Amino acid sequence: MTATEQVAPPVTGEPIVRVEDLTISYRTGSYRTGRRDVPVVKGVSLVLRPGRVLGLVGESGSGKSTLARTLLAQLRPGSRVVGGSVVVDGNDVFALTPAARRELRGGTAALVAQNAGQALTPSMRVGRQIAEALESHGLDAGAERVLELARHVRLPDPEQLVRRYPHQLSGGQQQRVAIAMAIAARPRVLVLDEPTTALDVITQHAILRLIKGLADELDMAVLLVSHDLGVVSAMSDETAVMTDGRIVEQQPARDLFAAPRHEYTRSLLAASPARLRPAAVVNEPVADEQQEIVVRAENLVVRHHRSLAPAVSDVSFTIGAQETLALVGESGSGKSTIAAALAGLVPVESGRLDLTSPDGASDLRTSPTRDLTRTATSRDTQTLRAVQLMFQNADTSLNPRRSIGSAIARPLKRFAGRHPRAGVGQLLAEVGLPPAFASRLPAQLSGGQRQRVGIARALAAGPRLIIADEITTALDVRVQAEVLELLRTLKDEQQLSCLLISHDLAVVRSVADRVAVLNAGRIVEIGTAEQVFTGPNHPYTRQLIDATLEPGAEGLDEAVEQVAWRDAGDGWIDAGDGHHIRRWEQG
Amino acid sequence: MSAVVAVGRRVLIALLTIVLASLFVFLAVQALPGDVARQLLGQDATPEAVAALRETLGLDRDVWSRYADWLLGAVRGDFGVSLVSGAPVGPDLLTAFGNSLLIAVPAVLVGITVALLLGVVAGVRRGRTADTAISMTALVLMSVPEFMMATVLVLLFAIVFPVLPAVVLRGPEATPVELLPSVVLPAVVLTLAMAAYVVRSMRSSTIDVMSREFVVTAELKGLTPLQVVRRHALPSALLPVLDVVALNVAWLLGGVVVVENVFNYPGMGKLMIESVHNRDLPMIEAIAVVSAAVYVLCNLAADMTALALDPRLRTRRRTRSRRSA
Amino acid sequence: MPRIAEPLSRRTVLAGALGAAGLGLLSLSGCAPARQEPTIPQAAATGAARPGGMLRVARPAASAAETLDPASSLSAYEYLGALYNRLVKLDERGGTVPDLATEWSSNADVTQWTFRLRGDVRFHDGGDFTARDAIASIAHILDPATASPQAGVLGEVIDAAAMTAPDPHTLRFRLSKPNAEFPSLLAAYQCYIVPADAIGDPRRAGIGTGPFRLSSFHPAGTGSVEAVDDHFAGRPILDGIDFFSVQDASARVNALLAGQIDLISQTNLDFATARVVSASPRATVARSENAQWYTIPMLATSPEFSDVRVRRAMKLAYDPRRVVETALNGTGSAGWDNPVPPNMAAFLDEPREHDPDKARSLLRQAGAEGLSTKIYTSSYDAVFTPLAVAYRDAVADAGVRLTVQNASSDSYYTQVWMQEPLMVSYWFTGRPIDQLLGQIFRSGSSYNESAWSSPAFDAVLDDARAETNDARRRMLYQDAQRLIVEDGADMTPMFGDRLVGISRDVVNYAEYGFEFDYLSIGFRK
Amino acid sequence: MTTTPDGRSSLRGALGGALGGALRGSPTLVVGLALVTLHVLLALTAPWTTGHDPVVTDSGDVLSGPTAAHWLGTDQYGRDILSRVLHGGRYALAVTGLATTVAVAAGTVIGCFTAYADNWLDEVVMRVMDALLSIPTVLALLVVVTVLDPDLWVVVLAITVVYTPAVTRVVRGAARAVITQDYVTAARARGERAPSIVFREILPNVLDVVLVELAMRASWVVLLVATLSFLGFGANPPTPDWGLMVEENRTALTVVPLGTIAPVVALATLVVGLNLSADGLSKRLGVDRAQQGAAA
Repeated sequence: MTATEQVAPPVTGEPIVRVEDLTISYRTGSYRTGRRDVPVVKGVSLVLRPGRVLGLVGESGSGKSTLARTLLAQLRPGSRVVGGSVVVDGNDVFALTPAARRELRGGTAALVAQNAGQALTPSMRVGRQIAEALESHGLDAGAERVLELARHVRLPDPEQLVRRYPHQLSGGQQQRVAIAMAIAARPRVLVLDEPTTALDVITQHAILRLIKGLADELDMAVLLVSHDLGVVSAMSDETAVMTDGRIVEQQPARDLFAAPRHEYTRSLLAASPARLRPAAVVNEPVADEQQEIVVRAENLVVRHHRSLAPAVSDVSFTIGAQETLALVGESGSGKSTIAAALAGLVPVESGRLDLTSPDGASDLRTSPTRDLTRTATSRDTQTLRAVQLMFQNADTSLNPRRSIGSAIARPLKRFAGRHPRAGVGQLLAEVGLPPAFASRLPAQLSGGQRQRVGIARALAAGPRLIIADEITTALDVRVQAEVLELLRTLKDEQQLSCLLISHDLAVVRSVADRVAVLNAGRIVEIGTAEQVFTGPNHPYTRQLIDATLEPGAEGLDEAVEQVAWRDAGDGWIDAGDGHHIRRWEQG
Repeated sequence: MSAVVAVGRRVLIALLTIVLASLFVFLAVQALPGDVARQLLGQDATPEAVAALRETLGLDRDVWSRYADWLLGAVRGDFGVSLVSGAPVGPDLLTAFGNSLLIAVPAVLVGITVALLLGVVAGVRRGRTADTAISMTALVLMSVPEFMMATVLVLLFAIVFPVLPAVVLRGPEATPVELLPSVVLPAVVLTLAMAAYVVRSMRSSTIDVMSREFVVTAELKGLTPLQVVRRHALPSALLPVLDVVALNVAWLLGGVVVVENVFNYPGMGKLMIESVHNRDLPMIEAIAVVSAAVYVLCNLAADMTALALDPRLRTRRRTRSRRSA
Repeated sequence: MPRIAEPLSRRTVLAGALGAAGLGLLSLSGCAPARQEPTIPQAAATGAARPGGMLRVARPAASAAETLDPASSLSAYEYLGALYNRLVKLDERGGTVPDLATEWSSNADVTQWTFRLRGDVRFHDGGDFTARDAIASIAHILDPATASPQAGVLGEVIDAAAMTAPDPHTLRFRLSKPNAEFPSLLAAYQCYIVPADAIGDPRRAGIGTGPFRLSSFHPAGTGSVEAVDDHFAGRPILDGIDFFSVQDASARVNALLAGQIDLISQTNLDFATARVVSASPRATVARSENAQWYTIPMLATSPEFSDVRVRRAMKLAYDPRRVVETALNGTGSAGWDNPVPPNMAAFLDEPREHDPDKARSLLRQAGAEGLSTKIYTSSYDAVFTPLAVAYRDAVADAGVRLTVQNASSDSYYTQVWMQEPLMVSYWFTGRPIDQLLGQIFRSGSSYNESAWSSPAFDAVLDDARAETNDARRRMLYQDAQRLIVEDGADMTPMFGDRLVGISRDVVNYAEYGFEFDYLSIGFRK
Repeated sequence: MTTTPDGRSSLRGALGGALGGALRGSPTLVVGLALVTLHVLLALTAPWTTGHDPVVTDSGDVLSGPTAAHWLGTDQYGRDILSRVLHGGRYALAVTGLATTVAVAAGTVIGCFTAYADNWLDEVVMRVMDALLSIPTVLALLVVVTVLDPDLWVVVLAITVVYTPAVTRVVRGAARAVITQDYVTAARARGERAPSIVFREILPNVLDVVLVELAMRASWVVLLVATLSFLGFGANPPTPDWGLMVEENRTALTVVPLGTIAPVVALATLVVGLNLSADGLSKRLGVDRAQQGAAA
């Protein structure tokens, strides 16, 4: 605890949870290599008080989740408490009898985990799962009480919903069920372990508001664990920053975001995309009439299966030379489908999708226009080369059994005809990796490094257009910043066009020239980044922007969920300078 | 896709599987050296006599037309007449099948139940004494051929301590009640041979499920370990084991040859060996169809159980045929 | 059918394969005997039997199509002797002795035979036995539709019209050519007599004049016979016999060891199994001496063995005594390539020489030095493979290199027999001398497994048949044996004792000439 | 991992990587592989270590117990049991190695291609495989071995016919999971041809499943080969083979217990070794074994 710059928290009521000098280590290794204890939590102390929210931020692997779960006396297999104590409601949780521990779990302290889809038992109706939480603490688990809880967490149509199975619920509904389970026995401590990470921004907003309301109403002490600075900023009374198993800074939230003291906190805040914005604005939006068009989509319709509704319908857009077009929208809005169609991975049902060559460009000699409605198997080499993909998940985008070098060499040989050995080294250098990495396997690289390799692989082909599909979603905020910066630099250097897909408006705002907002397979608004972020907006865009939480945010905007609209036929509102908004009606 | 279409598709696929299996067996038996005519007439038969019998039995016709004839008959429920006994194939096969069920059903009921139970115990108590004992026993049982098991059991319970019959003396004409004492040892061998695989697969599946987030959530709800295992872990842990169970049950009915021969048990496995020996094509075909049907039914039952255990399967629409990027 | 005829032509797919694998675990604990001499009993127990009792017999069924028609190639062999009688039967030395016929005689040139039949015999259904039934039974054998294995042998000398009945108890045969051994041909086990009006009526199958009448019969299943109180030869000791069909040889042994049955029929226990059975408290082994006649036919039409010098070398090269020792652990006697069992009256006792060097030089002369070929075997009989291995080792001295090739037992007699140049095979002994030589060695006869064809041999055989002087006829048969040993294409390395598994409670078991002694077998007092 | 300078890495390298990673620190795997290796070594060196020809008979010394000359005694034809057990390993390992490799290789290639094809071809192949699977193993083996004379290659062929469909199903399942990965998508977006995608992208990533499958199938094949020999469909006498030895000696258990017990112990230890290897591999490689516990 030496490096901690800790300020005594303001005393507001007796602490319900007291963690003192807690050290947890994880046993690793084997018989042969010898077992080693690796500490994952190092001498952490904190207190929780009723009615207060403590936010715990940190990057993955910082130990924040391990710490949080000790409040329910949970340790991962292989972990053990080396020193210190966790006292909840006066009891040392690791000294409890099995029966008392069960009473603690769900009774005194309850947990809401990250992914409710995985945290709910798939074979059990959700009502039954809520009832169980009551039963196990000797409470009335009658149908009426279950419905009451369901209403409490504002589940729509609770009578119907409690009879469903988890998979029949949306992500937000699942998380509401998980919350209902958690508060069923009126616990005094609520542990939230990344409660909204898997959710869309609008749903996230709603869930956070629910939690906040319940915490106040039930006077619970809340520990909110998140890697998302915006969420923690908006929710917590007090914020602790954790890295490498230690809490390095703890302050009232407002103070911490306004004036971070620890170097690490400062670097975190500096990396958040919102802080990158000023740099992005330097990028002159190129809305020039003369500008060359690289990709033109007209009335594009894509359907995954005959029996399904179109995933993308009536989508038109253009991407100019050296321009970055961002597609934003919730999951299922069709943005990845558009990317797949561009890359020739799904067949286009109707509409036009063209790749246009700049005059005299050597790579498209025969005809200036290439038809991108063809799938990859029937595209010619030059077309294949011109469009390159980058993926969201660095873990799965590289073949784990092939070296970095071979991943980059393949497109080099296939498209560029460059000498692989020299080319690989050069490309690695371009993305900021040492050439020696060529012989490594993806597993030997960090997430950020792998994402850099993904970029190098895309560049190896010498493309005209790169498609970046949620490329930073899985990354910690500081790495995300580095990768975005790299992408921007390379794009400028090599004069590429880019289709950026992201659900994170902060990221979009930091790098995109123009933005298209997708909803249910249709574009509802398209314009320059500046136009879209300043408005006027389609209500859906507005909702998205309002729901986005940025570091420093205080509280949650109540207006977000109240927007209701529906499409008003096929007209567009022209807001000028290429800013188009789909007509809507209040509904 | 509507439920009717889905079920119809399943049934069609099942039928297709059975027909294909019967075709493969038909073609393979064609390739067997020697034929039933020679087998029936013995070694001193004149070539003329053999040729005459071949003609009578229709063996001189081309393979495909014979298969087509057989298939048409089978569709109408007529599986033909045994080339050896001259009697319709159906009743004999039915008796043998029934007898096989007599040893297989107890083996399945007891074996699967006990195996699943032991598998769960081993999985939940991973690394403890109970797990070690169960896993080691399963490993040993998997490593000893079943004829060895059968032999040792016969030696112990029929010869050294003659409490059970060593072999079945009455043939296919025996009634189930007469067979009853003889059922014990074969059923025990089958149970042991099969249970080992189910135990191991249940164990690893339990271990897998016990580490899932929803089991952790159930624990953190304050449920007792028994409640966690029974209500939360078990349904999901059973899912991957279903296929293993289905394959084992199908194996049990089709592959009891060794056991049935050791005990001279008048079941389908023994009938199968005899029919292959006699080149009794109609009987082999009927056996193949019954075995394939059992296989298909077991898989269907596994799917149905999976449907009952996993509500996700009940409502999931047909997965998109093309992968989306 | 060669082996004993049909009864042994049984699938043995799994025979000798499954099951008995732990037969003697019980004595495992304290047992590490160094070398024990074989302790297999020499003969079945004899002594006073207590009247009554049901004998339980395990047998391998011929086929699901097996039948009680004695003429058929698919007859259920064990039932036949219990249910029926023949006109004549064979004694242990191969002599022909009375059964339903009391006496017989021929004319001077042995072309006409007259049999005097018993007058006190009734069929199980109450009908009297007369010559008419005998004629019908033999005519049934001769009927091509029956496809009887004995049809060829009898058809050579008689047809249906050659039989007459001067009176109800006299039967006369007019032969198409002389045959001094004709009565012995009627001792074949297809020649059981059934009621004339029961032939072709499946509902009346099983009616005969034998010491037992049929109670039940399921093809390839169980069956039962019960004693006939007023049988002409006396009431059997037993009350009845239960037959059980057990296909797997080891399962039969297990059933015996477990006390579920009293006798294993048609199963020659291998030496090791016999040791276990004879050590059992419930069961023991009865020897049927020289009951199995093992042969190694060399296909005379094959390129390898068409040269008589090669065939002679193959014989000279090995010492049958060594083969008996290795393959049978001494439970048999050396054959010296003479197919006639030593206990038969007509046996020629002139062992051939054993000379590997001579064999080598003969091979050299024939241009087949260092002969290398396959010898086929299968699990059809427990001794086949030991015999093949022992023979292979025995001829190695003469530079003959053989590879033992195991063939599937269920197609052994359809795919290998009479097709591959070299294989091991066997017959049951108990054929009368003329039938033995004529059926298996005569040119073109159906059981001639080596396809050997010798006009000299055929002529000697014809002469013997026509010879009425018993002593001279025997000399001719011995000449025939000499020809087989010297020129023949069949090797007879050995005669094996059949080791029969039997309960220790059973006494007076005897089996020869394809028939049990059903009258005196019984349980110990 | 063997990586050539230009970044090309071989399949062998991938395999070595998978195996090497797996070996580190798994006692189960180490014990399993040690047992298998021991068997391989004993089998390889058998001609020089035993001092007796496994097929030479000696009628003067049958059914002996352990003696100085014959450590495990002799069988009923006077052959040295130790020598036969050690030589028997040669046959068992040869057939198992060949049959398993062929079946797993065939199943792997078919499984990968059909999974990638994901069209009518996939449907047809899987229907055929399903039909083959629905035929009882013993019936299939019996028919194949009876059609052709039983020798080593026929046994290998028979086992291939029986096991290829099962392997195909398992590998296809694994390959379908791989196909959804982005690196396969990337290859498709590059317009790579099917063989390139299958061999470069899919195959190396199902190798872990294939390795486990190989070890597990091998354990079944050892048992199956022994059973076949035991039934008289496998090795030809006097070939020293464990199944055959049990068949030949089981009745002499009272007289020479080692004649039966020695080959059974040899057989069981090899099967245990293969099973432990499969266990260890699946644990280390993270392959879900629950799906693969199906019986032979």
